Amino acid sequence: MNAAASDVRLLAAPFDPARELAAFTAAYPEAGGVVSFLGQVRAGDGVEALELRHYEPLTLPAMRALAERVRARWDLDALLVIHRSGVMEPGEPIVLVAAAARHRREAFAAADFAMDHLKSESWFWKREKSAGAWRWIEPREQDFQDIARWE
Amino acid sequence: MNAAASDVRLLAAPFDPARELAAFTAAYPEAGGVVSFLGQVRAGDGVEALELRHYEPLTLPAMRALAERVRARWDLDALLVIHRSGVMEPGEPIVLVAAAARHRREAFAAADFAMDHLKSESWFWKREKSAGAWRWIEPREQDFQDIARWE
Amino acid sequence: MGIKLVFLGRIEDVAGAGELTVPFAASIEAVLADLEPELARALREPRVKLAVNGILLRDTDAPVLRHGDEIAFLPPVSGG
Amino acid sequence: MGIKLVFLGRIEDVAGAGELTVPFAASIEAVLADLEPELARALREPRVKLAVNGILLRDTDAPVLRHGDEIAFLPPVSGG
Repeated sequence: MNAAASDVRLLAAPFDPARELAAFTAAYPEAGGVVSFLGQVRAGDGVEALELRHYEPLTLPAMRALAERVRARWDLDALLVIHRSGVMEPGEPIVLVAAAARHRREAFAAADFAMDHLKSESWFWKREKSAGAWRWIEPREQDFQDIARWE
Repeated sequence: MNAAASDVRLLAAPFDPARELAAFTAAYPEAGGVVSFLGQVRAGDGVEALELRHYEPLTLPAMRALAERVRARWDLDALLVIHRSGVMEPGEPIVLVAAAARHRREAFAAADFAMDHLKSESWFWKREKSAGAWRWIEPREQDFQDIARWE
Repeated sequence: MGIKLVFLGRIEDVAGAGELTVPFAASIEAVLADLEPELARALREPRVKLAVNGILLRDTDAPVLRHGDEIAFLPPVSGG
Repeated sequence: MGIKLVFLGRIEDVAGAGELTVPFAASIEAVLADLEPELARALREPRVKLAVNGILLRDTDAPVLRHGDEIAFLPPVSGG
């Protein structure tokens, strides 16, 4: 029913979001629009580093399953999901999601949905380093609210 | 109240969206997320070229006014709006909107709102060339529906 | 100096040109009255907005024109 | 071969390591009973999910363990 291509990657090393997005966009000239979300480690919060830990047997399969759900729900030409793991510094990209679609509204909704579910359901555990000390980040109430928008 | 920076441009020549987006993202490392929309001339519809005409005294001032409204409505670190005019070929970028914000939801909403209003309110007249003949594009009912979502 | 008319979108096709300079007349109605009927009809359509010297007119505006003014005729903009 | 335990998120801090291999026991309850009480308590928290060999368990699952099995303890994932 849905021939959209998905490109889902879990990377342990830095990536170049502009290059990834340019390649993605160029590959789907029949899509009228591409919506992307880039999340990066925020500078200026006193956070010296961020670490994302994953559990190999679950994390990537779950990301792929989410991509399938997104493709089934919206009429896309293609979906790109790239997520980092490991230690990152302020300004470094964490996640890039891009949805290419014939219609703008589908692309926005698909990228928005993918981000909400990636953030709240993905098998990533996050800790931050501030003043030299690492601290685990707990789940946020906001994420449950974000998810509830789609139900 | 809102110190967000806006970069609004109306260009008569091609631009490189990946380069623009990379520069924009790098300039706002304190933003946790950047949502972008890139619209390009669709390939594969039999459209040989697209032309966007504008009316100089109205088009750019209206784009700037829209950017002000977006900044006033959402808490952004920065907003980028680049729009082409003139003749474009399939695959060429038409419009790039990017919103950088501390919070993902603000960035998504701002970019989505900006696109809905750019498409339906901006002073652009569009014609397409198919089988060698140019044809003006009329307003779409979908655009009025898109706008109504925000009221 | 006359009055410069600017035609946008499909009105350009009706006018056969993107711009036209016509002899001075003191009101928009007087300018339209001197045009070819088909073009005048297209310009009077309710959905066509007008701008004088880059300022959009409200429906109730009936400005007194001056030599060298520019009137733009703006049909509904194209969709997404 | 024993049983390999994998600790994610803040459970890693409680355990003092990301992984631990313990002597074989036939059930998850038996594995937990042999651990230090503080760690066992953290692993039994209702919000901690379990996976055996990469397969997430439902609440009602009580699998019979085999030599070399890997049990992962998954606290709630971090937010946005």
